[in-house]
Amino acid sequence: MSGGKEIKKALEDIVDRDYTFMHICGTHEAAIAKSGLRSILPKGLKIVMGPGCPVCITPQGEIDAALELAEKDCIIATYGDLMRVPGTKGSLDSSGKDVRVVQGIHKAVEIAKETDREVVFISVGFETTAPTVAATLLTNPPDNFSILCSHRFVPPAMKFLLEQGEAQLDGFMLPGHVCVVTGYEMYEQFKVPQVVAGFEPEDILLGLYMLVKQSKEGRGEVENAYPRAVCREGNKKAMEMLYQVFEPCDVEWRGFPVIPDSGLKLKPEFEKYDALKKFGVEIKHVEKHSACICDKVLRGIAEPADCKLFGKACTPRKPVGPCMVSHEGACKIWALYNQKKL
Amino acid sequence: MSGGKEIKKALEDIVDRDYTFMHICGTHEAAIAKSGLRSILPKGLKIVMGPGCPVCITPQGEIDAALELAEKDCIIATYGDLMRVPGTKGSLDSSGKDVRVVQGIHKAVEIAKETDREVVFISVGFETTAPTVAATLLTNPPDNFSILCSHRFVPPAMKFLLEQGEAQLDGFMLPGHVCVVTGYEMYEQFKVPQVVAGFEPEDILLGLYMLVKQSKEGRGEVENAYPRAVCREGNKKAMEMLYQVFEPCDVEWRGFPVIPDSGLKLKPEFEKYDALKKFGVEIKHVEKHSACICDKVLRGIAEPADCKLFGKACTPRKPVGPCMVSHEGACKIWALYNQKKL
Amino acid sequence: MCIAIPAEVLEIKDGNIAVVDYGDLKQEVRIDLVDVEVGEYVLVHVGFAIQKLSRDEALQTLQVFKEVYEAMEE
Amino acid sequence: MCIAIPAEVLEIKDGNIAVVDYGDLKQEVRIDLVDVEVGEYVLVHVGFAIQKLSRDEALQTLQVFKEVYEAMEE
Amino acid sequence: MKVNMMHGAGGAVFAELLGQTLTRYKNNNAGGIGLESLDDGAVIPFEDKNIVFTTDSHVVRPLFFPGGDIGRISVCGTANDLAMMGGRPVALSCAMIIEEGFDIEVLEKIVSSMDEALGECGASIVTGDTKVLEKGAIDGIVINTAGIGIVEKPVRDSGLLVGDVIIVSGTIGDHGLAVMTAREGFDLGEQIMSDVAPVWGLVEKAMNAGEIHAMKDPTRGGFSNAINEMAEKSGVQVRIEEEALPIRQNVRSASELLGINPLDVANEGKVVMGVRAEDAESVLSAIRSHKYGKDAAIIGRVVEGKSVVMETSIGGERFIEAPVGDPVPRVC
Amino acid sequence: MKVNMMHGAGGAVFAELLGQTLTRYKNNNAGGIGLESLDDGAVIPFEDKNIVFTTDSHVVRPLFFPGGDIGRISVCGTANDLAMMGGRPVALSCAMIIEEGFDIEVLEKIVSSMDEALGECGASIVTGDTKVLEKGAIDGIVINTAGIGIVEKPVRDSGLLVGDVIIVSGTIGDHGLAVMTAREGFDLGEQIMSDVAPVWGLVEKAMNAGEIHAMKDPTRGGFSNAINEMAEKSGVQVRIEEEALPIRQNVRSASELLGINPLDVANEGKVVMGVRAEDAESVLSAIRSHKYGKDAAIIGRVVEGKSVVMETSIGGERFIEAPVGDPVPRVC
Ligand code: SF4
Ligand code: SF4
Ligand SMILES: [Mg+2]
Ligand SMILES: [Mg+2]
Ligand SMILES: [Mg+2]
Ligand SMILES: [Mg+2]
Ligand SMILES: [Mg+2]
Ligand SMILES: [Mg+2]
Ligand SMILES: [Mg+2]
Ligand SMILES: [Mg+2]
Ligand SMILES: [Mg+2]
Ligand SMILES: [Mg+2]
Repeated sequence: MSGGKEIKKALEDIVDRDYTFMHICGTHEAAIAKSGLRSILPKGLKIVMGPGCPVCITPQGEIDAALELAEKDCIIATYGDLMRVPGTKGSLDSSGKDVRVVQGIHKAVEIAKETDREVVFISVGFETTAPTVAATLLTNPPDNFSILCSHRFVPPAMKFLLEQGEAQLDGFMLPGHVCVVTGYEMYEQFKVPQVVAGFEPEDILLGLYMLVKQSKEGRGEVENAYPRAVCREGNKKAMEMLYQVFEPCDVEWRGFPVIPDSGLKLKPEFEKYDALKKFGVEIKHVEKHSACICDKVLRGIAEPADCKLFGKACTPRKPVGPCMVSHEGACKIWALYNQKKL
Repeated sequence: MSGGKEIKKALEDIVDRDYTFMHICGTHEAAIAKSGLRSILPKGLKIVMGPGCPVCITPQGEIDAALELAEKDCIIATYGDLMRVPGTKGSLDSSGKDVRVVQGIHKAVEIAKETDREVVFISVGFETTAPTVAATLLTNPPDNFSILCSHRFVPPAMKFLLEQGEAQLDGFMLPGHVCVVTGYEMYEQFKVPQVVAGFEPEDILLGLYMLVKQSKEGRGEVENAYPRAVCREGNKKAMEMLYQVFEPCDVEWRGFPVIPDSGLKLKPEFEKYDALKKFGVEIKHVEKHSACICDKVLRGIAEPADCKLFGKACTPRKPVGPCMVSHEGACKIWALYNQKKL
Repeated sequence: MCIAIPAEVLEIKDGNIAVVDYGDLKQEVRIDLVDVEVGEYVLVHVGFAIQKLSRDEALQTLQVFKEVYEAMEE
Repeated sequence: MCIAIPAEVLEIKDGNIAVVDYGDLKQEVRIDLVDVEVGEYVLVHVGFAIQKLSRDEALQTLQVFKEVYEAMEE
Repeated sequence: MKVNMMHGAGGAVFAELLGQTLTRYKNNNAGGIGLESLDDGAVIPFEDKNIVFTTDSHVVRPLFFPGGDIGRISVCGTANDLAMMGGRPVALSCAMIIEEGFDIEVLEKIVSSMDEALGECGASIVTGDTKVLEKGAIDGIVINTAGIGIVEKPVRDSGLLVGDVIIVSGTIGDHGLAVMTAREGFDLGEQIMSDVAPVWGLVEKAMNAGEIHAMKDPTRGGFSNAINEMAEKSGVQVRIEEEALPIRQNVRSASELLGINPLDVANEGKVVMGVRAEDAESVLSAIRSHKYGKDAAIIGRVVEGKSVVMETSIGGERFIEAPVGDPVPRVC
Repeated sequence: MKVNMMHGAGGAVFAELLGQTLTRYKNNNAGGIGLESLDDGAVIPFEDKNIVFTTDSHVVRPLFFPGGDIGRISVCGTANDLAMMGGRPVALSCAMIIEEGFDIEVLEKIVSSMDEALGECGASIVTGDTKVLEKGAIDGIVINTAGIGIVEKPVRDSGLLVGDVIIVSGTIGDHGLAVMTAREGFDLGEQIMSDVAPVWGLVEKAMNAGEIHAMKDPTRGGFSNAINEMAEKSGVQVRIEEEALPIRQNVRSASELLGINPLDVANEGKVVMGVRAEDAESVLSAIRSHKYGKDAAIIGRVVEGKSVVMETSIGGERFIEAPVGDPVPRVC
């Protein structure tokens, strides 16, 4: 990808006051950190992170449920991301149980086909990921396979944030890979500046440029800075499969209250793949650590460094809050890339 | 212990022709080998080993049953002796299961008291050992405790040997520690020279001296060369406890056919401690390796070196027959102490 | 959770499987969610192609920027 | 299977347990099978005293030998 | 407190365990460079030369991976640590801990692979030890090697000087990603090859071509860890140019696919050097003339300050930090 | 074929694995005594002296036992192997492999025990390595040490000459029975103490007092294994007098109780030596003057022939054979 120079220049020219935009995708945060992008933004332009990392927003109770399933001698198949997320009593990684990192749900099904033991796939992820689960469940996995269903949908969380209205945001950078699947029609309900952006540093710069421009022009619509992958209607086939298998439900987000229609549950005909039902496991609500301000970080009204625990009681090695856990967590990324002032 | 010199001298004086005596105690064989006793016996005097080692004579089917119990996730408690005895598919030692070496049955009960898991004690041994099992079962072990009952009685085997009449034996050295418990009255039925002997080299020399003397004098009775530990009636208290818990039964000996009344089974009121019944495990008869002549070795009609497999296919590391397995097995002891001619 | 990377479809196999190339690295991925042909580009996420990629030069970032920028200059 | 070794009874405890000394080595053993007192000797097998030992010098091997030998000389 | 996996992954957490527990020996030095330096090896003055001494245990999984195996690593890992001190590898010890049930034919393959690597290094295994543990007490096999080398003038990892140029002897991330993609579940098979190789030949050429102020092999914790250790111990800042880093295309692809930073994973046949600026070009061509140094590159420079800074291709800056824990493949 | 426990217990079975697999390196010697000798250590000529080099991994259980711990053994085991070659211990490496979840306080105790033993030896740990394995991949901790020593005239284990006298530096079987009786289930507690100690001081005195033709420490496989190796490698017969063997009373009692031959279990602070007959008494008193040599005894002699023969107290003869597999407590 080239063109970064031109866009940077244009961005410097266009920024005339303070702007704060929120992205809601952990992969955006990772790309920003990796490229050191914040170090080249014009003065006044700020990009903050929202509730965009499915690991960050998975409540502790769901990790505890996964650990409980591991205790029941199920083979646990999971994305590597979840391995070190602390539940109430340790993480999957340190459980000493049979926990296997897989690339995706189809690999977990392959494991199930080759064993008599129960295999449970810890199924987290946003709209990007959920269709892969749907597609797999539609291929009739064996009886010893089930999923711990922890999916989340982005727009209801955005709605919640906008209704709270605490964060002084000038607009949103929409999650490129979520929009690959869903398109962006459903974001048009929000009358604020929004731009769908890709994940190269140039993509993000362009997204920011378009956000400033829209803001400046007083518009509040959805624009697409990532047309090589995203179109308005998204991937219809994927969305159809998703709704064949799942239906929306109300669900808690780590650091948030229960957000209506922001989760996915299996439709009755797929309930046999529901690990919670199959093994009689319940997800319990776990109270958050009192001093952690993750909820504020995720809502864009605080930065990690505003937290009293940041870098002291809460470090990447001993994370207190979810934002310090995930590779995409704002606190972790700040700790790794920004802690020492450049 | 002193006096070996005098007894040795007397033995040299008294031996006037070839004599062959059989002992029927592995501990005798071990003591003979350890002291190099055969190297100082007068020419013509021979002491051979009979079916005196409970490990040697435990049929392979019983080891297989122990392994089957280990597979069922029982904690197996056993004397160290049995650890390396090969069953059809490996040994307890190499099973990778929870197998624990204990000093005696009471230690196995202690394990049972501290766990919720099932604990099975592999209960082998002659009359010396069986009363310790009886005494323990009489103290009401917990419900998760049971035994694999593989005990054997010596006199029926001696009777069998005498009735076969193949071995050209001039008499028997009776097992000192068996007789500590049983006394020797029951051996008086056999009208051949018999002497109860202890386990110091001097004890064994004395036993041999008394056997030659009896033989020479044409007597066929039971004499006691171990009066510091053995008396005619034995340990009555121990025998009473034994018969409170066990009753005789017909049983196979490794290398022998089924010998009537040579085994012990739990009386009905103690059947709840019978691991075979508790776990529905059966002891299957396993055919012996064709070229192994253990049966002949155990009957005193062949020496280990007479076996084609000895030191070749059959070694202490890769035992083919039971006599190569036990520390007290004639073939193992010959391999370790006698193989190279001194 | 949304790492997705572009790849070229090299071969299509039975059972909704395609062999793709990420750049000197080949892998079998599931194509249940897209209708693709050999030679096309896809975005791969957790082992599934989740969308076809447009190869149209006009849709590259720089092109989009130029259009937006020019629209501003107007 | 019949290793049994002599030991001196040092102490008798509740529950049929005695502390014995094998020779600079002490251990608790079960005395269910014998009636013993402190100071007596026992034979211990698989953690149980299986018999009391006579301390009578006359019963030592050499003594027995002498009796047998003399009986022969007669 | 308990030891956790991060304690074993190099980096800051490991350093803490080291500092607080594992290096607390009063008897830690035999006259030269000892345990307190935590360099690639120790130096013991002897007659008028120096003995270099080092050790490593090798626990790589799978045992056989594209481009190498645990045997080759066991020899190269230790020989390379000797080389990092400027030492010519002479003799190695080999202590194997083997799980009951391990296949003897596999053992034979490992031994012959070690032997081949020894031949390449010009060193010998002169003493050994073998322990067999019962099934379950260890996972397959662990191989420890210690090594002795000879050097006249030792090279430290702490010798970076302001003005030095940073050279890396070849592509980064190959071993770590080869091992990771060869593990089950990703179906990437044998497409990426480990770089495991003895580097003494290359190092010797480099030392003859110019003044090398510091050397380290970027093994556990990868390049990120090695360069941070060098910078910190030397009391300088290192600036790395992202675009200059040599990374193979398939390593780059795999690292994106698995969400792994290629700078954070182990290399087993590479050297990171700080070289006097005037000698940089001649050292670079000396390295490139060796078969294991063809992709060598100048990737950065040493300035005053602290930390390691990446100058990104978009023109930004960020820190390169030692990784926390072993990288795990991920999808976010 | 699979590796089994007997492969790890020293003796004949182990020798087979060694001979057929583990010593098949073409690169096995750096100029002096190499792997092919299977002596206590290797010797590498350097300038006009010799470097002695050896390694051992330590897996003892329990980690703490009466009289010592895995830390003390890790230092003494390697320092003693150096001493067995006549070498003064100078520097050790320490490579730990630790299971996730291992207690750091226990680790600290091990480290400080190592340090204490180092002080006694006059050696230092100069280089190290630490690997942490996930829970279940290893049982607690394994410590490997390698060691470097200096010697002018190396002593072999193969140097027994006909006419030599065999001396053992103290009582036999203490360590093996201490460890075994400390394990659970026998309730023998801490009555028997391990002999684990560094023997260099004692060896140095002995070497100054007379001509020592051969030395070996009777560790794994015990005295039985050590004396058989010495006899076989030297091409001689050794005759041992049963009544001369120094064995503590409680070791003797425990060995009868557990059905264990005390000659077959490990010692960790003892030396078996072949000494020129004329020097036997002066060497013996030199050893006895050292705190770890008070119970030293002349126990046998070297004659023509092969094998090791025990002259039993009853006046009989039998062979002493290297044990097959690790001894297991038994009741027959
Ligand atoms: S630094 Fe830790 S405690 Fe503070 S907000 Fe972030 S995750 Fe929560
Ligand atoms: S040597 Fe082996 S095969 Fe032959 S009789 Fe003895 S145990 Fe049986
Ligand atoms: Mg290194
Ligand atoms: Mg090292
Ligand atoms: Mg290294
Ligand atoms: Mg060794
Ligand atoms: Mg260095
Ligand atoms: Mg040694
Ligand atoms: Mg050694
Ligand atoms: Mg050693
Ligand atoms: Mg290391
Ligand atoms: Mg030696």
